[in-house]
Amino acid sequence: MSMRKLGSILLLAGATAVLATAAASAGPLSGKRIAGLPNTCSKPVGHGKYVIASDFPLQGSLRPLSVQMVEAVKLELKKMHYKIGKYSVQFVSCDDSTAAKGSWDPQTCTNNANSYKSVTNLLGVIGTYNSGCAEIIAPIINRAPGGGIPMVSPANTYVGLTKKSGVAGEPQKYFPTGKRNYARVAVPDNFQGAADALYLKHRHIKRVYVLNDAEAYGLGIANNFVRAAKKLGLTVLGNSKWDASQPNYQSLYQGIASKHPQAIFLAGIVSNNGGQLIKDKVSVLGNNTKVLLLASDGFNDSATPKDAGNSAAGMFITIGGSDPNKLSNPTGRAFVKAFRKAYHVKHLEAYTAYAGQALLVLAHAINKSDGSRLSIDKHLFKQKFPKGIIGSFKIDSSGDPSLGGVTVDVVKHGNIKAVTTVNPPLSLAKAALG
Amino acid sequence: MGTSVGTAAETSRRPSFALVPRLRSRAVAVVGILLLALVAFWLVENAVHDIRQFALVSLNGITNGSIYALVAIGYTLVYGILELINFAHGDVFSWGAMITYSVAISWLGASGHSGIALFGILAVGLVCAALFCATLNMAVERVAYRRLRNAPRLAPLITAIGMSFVLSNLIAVVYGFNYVSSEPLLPRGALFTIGGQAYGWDKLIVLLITVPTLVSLMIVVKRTRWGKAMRATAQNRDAARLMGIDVDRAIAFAFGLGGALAGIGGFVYLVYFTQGRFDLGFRIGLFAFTAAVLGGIGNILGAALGGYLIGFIENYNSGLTWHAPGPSWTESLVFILLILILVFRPHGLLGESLSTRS
Amino acid sequence: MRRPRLPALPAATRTPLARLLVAACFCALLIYPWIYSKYLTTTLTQWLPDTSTAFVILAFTVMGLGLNFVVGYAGLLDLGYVAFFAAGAYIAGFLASEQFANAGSVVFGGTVLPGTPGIHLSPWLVILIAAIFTALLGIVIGIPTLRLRGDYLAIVTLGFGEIIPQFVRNGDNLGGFNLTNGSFGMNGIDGLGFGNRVHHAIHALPANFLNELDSRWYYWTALALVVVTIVSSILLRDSRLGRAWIAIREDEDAAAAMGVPLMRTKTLSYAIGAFFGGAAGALITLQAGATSPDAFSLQVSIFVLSMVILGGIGNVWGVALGGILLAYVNYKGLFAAGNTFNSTFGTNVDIPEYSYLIYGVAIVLFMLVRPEGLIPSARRRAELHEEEEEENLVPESSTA
Amino acid sequence: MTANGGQPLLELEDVQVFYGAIHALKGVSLRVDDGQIVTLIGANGAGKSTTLRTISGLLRPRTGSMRFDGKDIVRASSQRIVRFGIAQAPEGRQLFSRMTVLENLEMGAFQRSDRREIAADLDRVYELFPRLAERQAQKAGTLSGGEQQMCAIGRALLARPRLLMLDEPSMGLSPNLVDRIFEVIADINRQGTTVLLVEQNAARALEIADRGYVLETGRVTLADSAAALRSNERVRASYLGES
Repeated sequence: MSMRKLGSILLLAGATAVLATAAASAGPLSGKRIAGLPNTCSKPVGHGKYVIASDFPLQGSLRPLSVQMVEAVKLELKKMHYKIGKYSVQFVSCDDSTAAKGSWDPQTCTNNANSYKSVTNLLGVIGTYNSGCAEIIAPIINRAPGGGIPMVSPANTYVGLTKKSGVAGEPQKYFPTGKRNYARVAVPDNFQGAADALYLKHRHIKRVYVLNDAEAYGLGIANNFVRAAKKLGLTVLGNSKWDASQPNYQSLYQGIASKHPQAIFLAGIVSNNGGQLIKDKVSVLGNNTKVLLLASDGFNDSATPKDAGNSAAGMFITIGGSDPNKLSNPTGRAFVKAFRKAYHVKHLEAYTAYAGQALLVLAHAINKSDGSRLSIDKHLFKQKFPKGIIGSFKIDSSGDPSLGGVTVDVVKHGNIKAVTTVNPPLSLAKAALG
Repeated sequence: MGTSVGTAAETSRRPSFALVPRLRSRAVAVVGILLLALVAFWLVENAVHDIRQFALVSLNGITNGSIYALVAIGYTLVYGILELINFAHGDVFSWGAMITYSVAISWLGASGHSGIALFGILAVGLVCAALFCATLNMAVERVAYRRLRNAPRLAPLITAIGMSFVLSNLIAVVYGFNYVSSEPLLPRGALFTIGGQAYGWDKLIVLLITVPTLVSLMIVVKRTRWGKAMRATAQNRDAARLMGIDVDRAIAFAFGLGGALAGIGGFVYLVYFTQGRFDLGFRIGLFAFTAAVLGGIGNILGAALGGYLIGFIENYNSGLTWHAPGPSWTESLVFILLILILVFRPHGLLGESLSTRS
Repeated sequence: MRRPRLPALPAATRTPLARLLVAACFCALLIYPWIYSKYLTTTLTQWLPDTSTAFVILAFTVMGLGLNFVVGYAGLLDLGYVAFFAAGAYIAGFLASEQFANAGSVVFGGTVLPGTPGIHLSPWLVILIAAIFTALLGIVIGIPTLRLRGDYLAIVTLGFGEIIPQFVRNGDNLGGFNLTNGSFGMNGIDGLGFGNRVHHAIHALPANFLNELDSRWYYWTALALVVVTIVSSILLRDSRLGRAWIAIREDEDAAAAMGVPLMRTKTLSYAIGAFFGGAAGALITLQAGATSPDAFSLQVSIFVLSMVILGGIGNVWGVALGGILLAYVNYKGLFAAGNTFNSTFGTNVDIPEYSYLIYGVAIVLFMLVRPEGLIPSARRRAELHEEEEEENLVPESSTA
Repeated sequence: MTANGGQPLLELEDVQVFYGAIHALKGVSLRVDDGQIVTLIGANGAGKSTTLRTISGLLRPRTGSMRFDGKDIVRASSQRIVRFGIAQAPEGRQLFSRMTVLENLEMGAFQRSDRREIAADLDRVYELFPRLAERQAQKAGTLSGGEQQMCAIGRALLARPRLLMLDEPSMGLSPNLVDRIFEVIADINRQGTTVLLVEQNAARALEIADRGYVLETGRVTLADSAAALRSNERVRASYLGES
């Protein structure tokens, strides 16, 4: 008993001591933190009067992807020596996820947004990754005093953020002041869904079964795909959800097998047990030449061939725009080279190049503006980037990139290799919207 | 009252039922039978609809159920002796899968072998996983629960949740947040086929490991000295002390036994599904605990039965084609079944009233 | 039949010092937004939550206090409290957004412009309706399940905590009807505020908190809800109902033998706990402007339960303190500690990556050192004291 | 000081036990000589069971000394105490209700490994209580009260104790059975086992005992030979129901 008490006291004393030294020595080093920014933000890098923030889920399974996006933004800023035109800027990386959830958290998104609103010298936000989080942040920072805070997302693909998607109030409800402040460089999901359907038609597929991971992204793209496929005359045998926490899917595929599909379309992200999903597909329905397997860009991740092993061989994976590891334009190649060198990595995650591009879009608008937020907002739209990292494109009047091209990759010898590019006609992309 | 068949002690301990008098037993029984009939009808209709499909899905149910059963027993053993929902148990199971991966696949390179060599490697993996998890579970008990034996009832529960976070995130520290995965280890060639679908060694091995494990567990618990000590401690801790049983050791034994089973479960999982991740134990653990409650907590056979039941639900729900709600409702169905069973049979399928313990 | 009177619990508020302490804490919380802005530029900032975060911390504290009715007072272990959070959140979504645009425009005190499609009730009404609905849901869930004892109840509540989010997730197609938007969740939910009519009448009251520069208004609303919850907790605890709860917690059979109606008493604790869970859920949703099924995981139930247990089961002040501390750690403390650690030791440890691990270790250590919680209720303290004295003592009623 | 001149087998000196703030034993001293039957009598809550639980190591005294066969047992764990040769049939029987009668009896011999001897002891118990032999495959929870008591005593005997402690063995039994139980206790003692008997039925206990102690609110208030206690005025008034 006395031992126990002694132990507790020692433990408490130790903890207090650590905290005390930490607090005492924290002073001089952390004085630079930017007033008003949310707790979840890092200390700033760079020097300057103005601030640019990024907003990504830095905890949980998306962390590697998010970290590279932050690094890409930093890389581009460093190249500019933290000066955008006449404005010198500092950069902070904010986190929209929580430890307890391990993924983005609506509450945290709200808090981040509210904090951004109170930072008057914040020039813009690069983010978010999750469209759901953007849906929360966009309307809040739209009401910021002095005009909506400019926001450019490298990865939001949800259609309704910028254009009508069939959900009531979209997209106006994200911009309550009526003045838009949001643009993105990622290719919206309807293009990808349309391209996926088109590609299957090219391969003479007539009967397809769709599986989605029941998350907003997967469900959205599945719906886009189903509409486009129907428009193209394909038979959609079913569109059902897979349960990411289920240990395996053999029974699911055995049910599907009785419908004799020629192709399976997976709409979702690989970290939702995608490896098992592919393994079981092959073990029940046969290899990917027998029954074609096509997956959306959530599978365009080195984890897919790693997790699914040989079962992934021959499966197709699409990605809106271009694979950062295989950019063919000179600006893009230079970016990839610089990135690999700066951070000692080989593989670039799906949206790394897009994050760099998103910063450039924001920087371009800042450059052209008079320095006020409203002016930056105005210049976000109708920009042209003939030599962008992700190719030549422009941002249209609703904030979407003109890039509708979708890359189709195939998994071969454990690597994801580009096969072809599909450019769905605008009419099909519109049909995918429903 | 005469409404419930139970010992005198039990009836006197359940005054709350007196609020809803006889009506309960009669009406509830009718509703229960109707529900059972409905489920039976659904199953029969599906079987008639496509018998081969039904058979295939049933086999999957047995395979998955085996894993749930192995994990569920660990919950039931610990609950039986400490009345503690050992939330960390699911993560001990995850460790079993990861250790199997490290030993059998990373170190011994199981995927490159076949025949006797493969068998040997797998045997080593199995033993390592079981030993590691037994030790781990005992260590958890020693570090986190033993000091709290006389603490307020909910303190160990929260500690168990904390341990669950610790164990699963230690996996993330060691193996990263992503899946570890391997090629199929066992030949998937058909032992027999149903409707063109193979039933291969990979599925058979699940049963070849689970069934002997369950049988030897029953023998250990029924016949061995420490098995008996464990049961005695679970039933009456003070009396067990008076018999000269080292109660701490008996409890540690329960944890060790449960851990070993979880390790074997983890081994089976990795060999059959060939992948794993730090959060593997969350859902499996949740379902396994539900299985333990379904079967009647504290009852080993009940836990196994509950495990198989959940395996069937999961697979019937995702694999049957005639009016199945689909995999996105699996969790709801499992928990609805749990609620129904507890309403109709408050002590689970095979459970005896807890109140017989003193 | 006369019910026996149990001796009232000695409450923390009975001594003048404790009263002073409570008053001081309340004042500090009241002026917190100013404290925060005053120290905005000092090193302290990285340890202080901003007002938005402080709002969330307080809102979760309300949930902890709500759960305390169930777990702390009545002794019913509930592992599915998140179900009530979800119910409150979605009720708020239904009654203050464009979700039911087909219903035309019903702007009844809502914080949007007249003519906006969908149902937009006054947010204060929404919180109340959400709370009442959730309380009813608590009764509906409670009636079949509260007969179960102890851990059987726990596992059933856990089941409900899983079923309800799954229902919400699959609720975009209930026989063709889209109730919940499924995985997409709901967004564009109105903010708090007094509505245009009130704003026109009393200009001091803002029509919509969203247009305010900072989140002070939200923060004070949450603080008010915390106060309401604490006051209700104390009043109910000292009432006949409260004594009945404690009697059930101590010994269900004895309580029944003394004439305490078990089902009614238990169901009431469930309903009242649900009431505050629903209110907090609605409040959080009205501030966030969005909600989605991802927000309702088992982790949230565990998080809230940890508040109750870490704080000191059954003690209002303990639970309030535990709630504030734990929510602080989750939403602010871990980051601050991580940043400080890195800048102190010049390391670059990726704290968020280990946050769950740290959280787990902290919980285990805390429970080992202080299993009775921060401020245990007097009764529990007595029980525990007893056991510390006699380490080997196994509680036994026949001898003492 | 001893009546029968045996060696002291168990000695308690000034043992104090607390339940939290409750001072349950306020300094109990007693001694049990080898071969004797010693009885503790007293009202409900006087501390009789607490004394037995303390001797068995289920409770720990705050102060005082306890010696068994010359060895200090204050700090010994309950399993070591059993190994030293103290077995208890606790109040309320405390059987393992979901185990069979045979399993219960076997649990009594938990620390022994001499199979043959155990079998012999089992036969001896069946001889003492033929009913148990009939019911050996039955779950202990389904036995009648008397049978449960037999099982509890049998279980304790299987430890082959030097000191058998019985806590209220006659409680709740029919008069016939009470007679039988006391006969058996005397029998066991004759076969060489020392007995420490806690009883409310003081009259019967003092009949078969050599020595007795009267416990009142955690204190020994009287200690004497059983015969002397039987004739003590206060004992007669308070515990033997005579006025």
